[in-house]
Amino acid sequence: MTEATLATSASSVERRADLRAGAVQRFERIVEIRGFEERLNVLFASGAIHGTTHLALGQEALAVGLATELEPTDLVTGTYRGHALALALGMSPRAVLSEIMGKAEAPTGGLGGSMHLCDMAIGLLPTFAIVGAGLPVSVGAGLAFQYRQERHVSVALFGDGSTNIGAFHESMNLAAIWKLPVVFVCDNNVYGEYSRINLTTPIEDLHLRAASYAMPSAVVDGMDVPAVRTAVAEAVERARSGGGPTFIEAKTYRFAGHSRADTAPYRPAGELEHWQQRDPVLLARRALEAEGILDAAAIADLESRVGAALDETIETVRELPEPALATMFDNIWTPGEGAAR
Amino acid sequence: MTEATLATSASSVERRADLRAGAVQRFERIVEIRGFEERLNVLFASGAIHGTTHLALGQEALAVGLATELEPTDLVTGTYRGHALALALGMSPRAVLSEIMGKAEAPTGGLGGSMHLCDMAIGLLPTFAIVGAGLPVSVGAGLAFQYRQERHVSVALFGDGSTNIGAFHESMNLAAIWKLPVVFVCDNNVYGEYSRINLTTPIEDLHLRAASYAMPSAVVDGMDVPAVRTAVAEAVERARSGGGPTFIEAKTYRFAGHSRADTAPYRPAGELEHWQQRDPVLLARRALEAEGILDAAAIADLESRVGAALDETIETVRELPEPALATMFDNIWTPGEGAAR
Amino acid sequence: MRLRQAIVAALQDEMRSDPSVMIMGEDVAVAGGPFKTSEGLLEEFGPNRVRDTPISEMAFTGAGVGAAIAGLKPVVEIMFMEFLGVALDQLVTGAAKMRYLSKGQVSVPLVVRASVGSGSGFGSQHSQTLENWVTSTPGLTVATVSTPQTAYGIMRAAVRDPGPTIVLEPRALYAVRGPVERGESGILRLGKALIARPGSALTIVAMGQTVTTSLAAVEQSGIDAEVIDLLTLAPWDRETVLESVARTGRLVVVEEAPESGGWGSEIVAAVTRELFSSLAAAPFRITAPNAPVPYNRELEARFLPQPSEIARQLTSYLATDSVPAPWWVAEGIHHD
Amino acid sequence: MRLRQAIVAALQDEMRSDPSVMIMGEDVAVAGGPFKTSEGLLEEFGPNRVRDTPISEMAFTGAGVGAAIAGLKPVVEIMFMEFLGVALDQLVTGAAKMRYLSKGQVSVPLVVRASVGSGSGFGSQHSQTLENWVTSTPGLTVATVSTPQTAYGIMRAAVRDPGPTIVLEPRALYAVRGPVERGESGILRLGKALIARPGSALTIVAMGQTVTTSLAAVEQSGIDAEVIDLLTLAPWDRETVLESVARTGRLVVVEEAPESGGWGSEIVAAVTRELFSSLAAAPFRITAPNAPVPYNRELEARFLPQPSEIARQLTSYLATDSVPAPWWVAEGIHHD
Ligand SMILES: Cc1ncc(C[n+]2csc(CCOP(=O)(O)OP(=O)(O)O)c2C)c(N)n1
Ligand SMILES: Cc1ncc(C[n+]2csc(CCOP(=O)(O)OP(=O)(O)O)c2C)c(N)n1
Ligand SMILES: [Mg+2]
Ligand SMILES: [Mg+2]
Repeated sequence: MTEATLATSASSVERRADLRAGAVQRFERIVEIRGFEERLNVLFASGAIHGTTHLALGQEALAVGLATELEPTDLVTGTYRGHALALALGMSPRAVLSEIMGKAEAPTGGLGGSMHLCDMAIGLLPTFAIVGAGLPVSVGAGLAFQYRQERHVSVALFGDGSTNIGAFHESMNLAAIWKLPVVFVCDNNVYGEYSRINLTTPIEDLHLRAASYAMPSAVVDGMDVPAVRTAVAEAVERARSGGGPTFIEAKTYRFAGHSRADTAPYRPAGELEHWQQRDPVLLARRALEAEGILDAAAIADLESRVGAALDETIETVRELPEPALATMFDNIWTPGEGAAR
Repeated sequence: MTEATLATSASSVERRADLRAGAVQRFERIVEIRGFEERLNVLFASGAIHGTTHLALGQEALAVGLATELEPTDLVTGTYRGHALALALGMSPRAVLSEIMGKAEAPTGGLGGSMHLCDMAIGLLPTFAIVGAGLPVSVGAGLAFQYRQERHVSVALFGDGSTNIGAFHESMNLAAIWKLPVVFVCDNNVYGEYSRINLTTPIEDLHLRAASYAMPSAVVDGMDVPAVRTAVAEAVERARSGGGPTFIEAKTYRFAGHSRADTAPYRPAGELEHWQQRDPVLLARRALEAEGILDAAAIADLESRVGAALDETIETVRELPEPALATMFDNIWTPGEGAAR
Repeated sequence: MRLRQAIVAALQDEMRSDPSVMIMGEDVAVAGGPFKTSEGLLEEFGPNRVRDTPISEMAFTGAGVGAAIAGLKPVVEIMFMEFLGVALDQLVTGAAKMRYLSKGQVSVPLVVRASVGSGSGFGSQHSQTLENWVTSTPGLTVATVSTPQTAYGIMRAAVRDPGPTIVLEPRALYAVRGPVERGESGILRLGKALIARPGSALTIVAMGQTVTTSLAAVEQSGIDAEVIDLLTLAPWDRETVLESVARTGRLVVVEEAPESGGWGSEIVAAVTRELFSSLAAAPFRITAPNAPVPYNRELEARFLPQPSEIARQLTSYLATDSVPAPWWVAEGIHHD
Repeated sequence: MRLRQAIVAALQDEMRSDPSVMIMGEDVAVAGGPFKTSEGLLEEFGPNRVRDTPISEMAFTGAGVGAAIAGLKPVVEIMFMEFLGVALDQLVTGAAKMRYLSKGQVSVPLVVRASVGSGSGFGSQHSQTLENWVTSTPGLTVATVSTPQTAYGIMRAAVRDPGPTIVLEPRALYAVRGPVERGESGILRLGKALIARPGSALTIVAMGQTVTTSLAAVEQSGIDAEVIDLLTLAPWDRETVLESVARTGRLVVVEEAPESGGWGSEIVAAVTRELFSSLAAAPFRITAPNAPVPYNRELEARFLPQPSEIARQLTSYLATDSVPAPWWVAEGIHHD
């Protein structure tokens, strides 16, 4: 499958386009995200990186399915748990890792870190570390598209726990009353930090919350790329054609702990194992085999190639230069000064 | 009906108890609230009072029905549109008016004003000028009751427009997940400031929003005291017996403008007239007549008595002394200092 | 024209010249604004550009951020500054850092307008100035207005600025009248203070409502004070202030905020740092008391430092070279 | 014990002695707190008194207010101070004014705990100190902690206080160890500063993380500075600070906040006002730069004034009697 592999120098826009090339490419991206997060976990555990990180293990299919259906001109907000989204949308492992390692060449110059990934070439706004904070911003981006009568779509990706914060409610209401081209995508991975959804939220089927805003909704298997694509495509089409916002609940599961130190001792016995049977990597692999697109050997080959590339990226990024001290004073507005964009 | 009339010196607790004495007493309270608000309108228009005020004309039945079903030990939060609630719960016209006129003997010493009515003897917390702000506080009062296993109920009264603010959503969710003894009462008077509900809210039946929290709900004719009582009684009983929160939507109509200067030019033609046919004073008067409790003459007599008492109160309150300058430094906590309660 | 009309004029002129300028807020469209600061704009520019919002400060402030990122120049009205208490996140932790967090990929040409202050009988939850909520936010410009002309000039500058700006509008001044020069020449520069009255005996730094009261105090007292209208609070115009105090040797900051946490301390601290050895006497602040804004009309009138109070303190300061006590101490009413 | 354990101990002791004390916040119960500041409390006190909340800062902060009014003594955890950006209303515009707005009918014995500050690699939206959000709020006590002992002593005092208190806990200090005296004698008085190190050459006023860095700087520089740990920021202990500066004639405030809007200006302004003529040199502030907190480890380490930087400034100040430039100016990296 060498021909399916993007050069590591591919631009984020090219990497995005590649998702539409076929199921193999999407599988490869899933494998890349998985490998990236697993390696990151090791790097953090070994103390090679400071701060904290939030892995999206188990949530790869949602990110890839979503990214496949969006154009680079659509605008997306995400959260601190943003690596899968960023990689799926097209950021390279090198870009994401250099951000997480605080390197000078990173998209924010090493000033943002793990929780703040950004690449406007593919429509990814700086991801938000505050729960719920991205939603109003997505509403605003949708407003701009409607205002200018553009067919772009604004997308907010957020977690199940985030549906309990006021910003969720206000944003849904505002997008609905103004019929804005916004797609709200809730990654219901069953946990918000260390709390299972049933402890914080009186309903488990979060798509039901859309009814409060007379907003169309969908619930989808977030572990399955084709299912995600179908739901997103429908919502995106509705948005582009002036039909207003949609709320999509994707049922996923957080395979890792909440953040670095968390081993998730609070999980009910058997729950993880249950969900692992629907591991997105597994499902995608099975589908390729079942449809005769790739055989086991080819898959193993692809997986090892992707892994090797990631290993190489890690070694490269480790050696990249740190940002100069003076950069901490860059890109802060002072009135009167010109803008960067 | 002289025997039904409370002495003007009655305490707020006595005035509250009086609501349970009978339909005549409740009618009298409705008439009192109506007369109070109408006179206040004139006072403001004439410049006799500074600041602003928010009249609850048309919302008397909801306040009276609600107050009838609550005990003075229950705790209530209200809004800037709080005169009807305060009078219904038991505050005297003199207390409310002296607050609005900023007089020294007022419950907050003239420091709070029209938007901040308070009488803890009857469970009325200082009403909130910030939309939505009372709801979390009511959740907390409910928490205290549950914590101590008391059978008290916590009640939040708020408007339709307030269901679009984050605090509403968060409070409903929190009360539901903890099964707190809270009754959320939404006074859907069709307007939030100068905006009709359909311009700000994608659904008109706000009780539907309770489903997002798996919370029991009811919708009730807020112009009709018996209907309000029934719904409130059920919710209160649920709360007292450990059944958790309830959301009640009361359909009312704001007969006045939003606040002082507003003449409500934005109303659709005929809407006010339509609702005036369900004027709470009218409905209550008709019911008394129909059930043969009072005849037209007795009603006219009652109304004029209440009006005269209000006129007298206004004259009295006008002459009350202003607060001393030093009081503006009172009742501000400094650490270490003892509390008032 | 009245100050509120100057705001309308500024918005109107910006909207005419730039189709990406739009406004939103509670009742800003059909009703022309709760304080009539957008009167006629819906009629002229239509419902796409002038939008009434639900009561959702978090959502529509954040929507301003998102719309700005996506290329609009939104002007968001926060009816009372207090309402930012549920939406501060979007401005301080969000908008102000977007350029930094994107290494310049993202701009947020957003204006948030908020009415502030005492003097209208709205009580303690609708009368605060709360500058301190926003002043410690690198990347966020905090401006204010004091006259119809400054309202016009600051507002237009704020709309044009590529970064996020919050404009604090003293509610009690909305009805004040004054001449307004419209057009390019009426536009002010953000970050630049104005000398509202030149003078040599001492330097007064004021802002918003206290510009008016300070000027009146100067009039009353006959003291030849220089009155600086700060206009932009963050980042404030150090050059103008330092130059003035270097000349007068004396600084008095007149603030509406309570003494605790008030914005004037920073002016005093910076001036002291830079000009310590050339100061003729201690620089000091005349502030509101450390109390909520009272409702009662008489009491509320004392909250904001009044011209007579300012005049008394200035006179005493010049006469004694020492810092006078505020009225509540001087009158034995409350001891700080 | 570690500072975070001192917080646990304080909460535990208060909960043992007063059944109306309860705690709530995100993951404070089952997980023992995101920063382990409530470890073991669920086990000891059960789920009625130790409650995990949904991600609803507005609701559970406000619930703290309501529960306090209804007779509990709630301790609410705000995981990162930034999260108050959606809930500030409940504290500043609500809780702090409830006693005033009820003429004493209502009390709000609420404690809000919030972790603050830089040093943990959390990036610019999870590293601010944001004291300025709360300091201009008559009726709200703002306290902070610096060592395990002060954490214990301040926390217990805050729980006992009848008014609302916010306690700011520097996140970077949670793991710091120190001796803790438990029991009544370990309880501190809100509103009272501590002299962390007596001295006579100059007075340093510090708070939170900067107490540690200032003490280290004093050590490094060999300067006989008095280091005051402010502990309560609003209302701050004027008596202790003024008495010290009256003795030393020199004041340096060391702050974690950016220069703009930082809390230290008020200390400088008040001291200047009261002691102008007895000051030997200009009082000044050593602050963080006017920039978001950077993520990169090296850069973040420079954000908080480091001991070597503080030592350099102190030494220069004493040698020259004039105020030194901050590192970014001195090193030609950024001109203010
Ligand atoms: C306003 C706010 N409150 C709390 C937090 C701390 N926090 C970070 S992630 C998280 C859990 C979010 O859960 P969910 O929305 O389900 O997203 P997930 O982490 O599962 O992707 C919390 C509580 C925060 N960042 N912002
Ligand atoms: C957070 C906040 N936003 C806006 C306002 C201004 N405001 C005061 S009343 C009001 C309308 C509220 O409408 P609704 O909830 O329907 O109550 P009603 O006035 O009809 O009783 C608004 C927007 C406020 N007080 N607080
Ligand atoms: Mg989750
Ligand atoms: Mg309404």
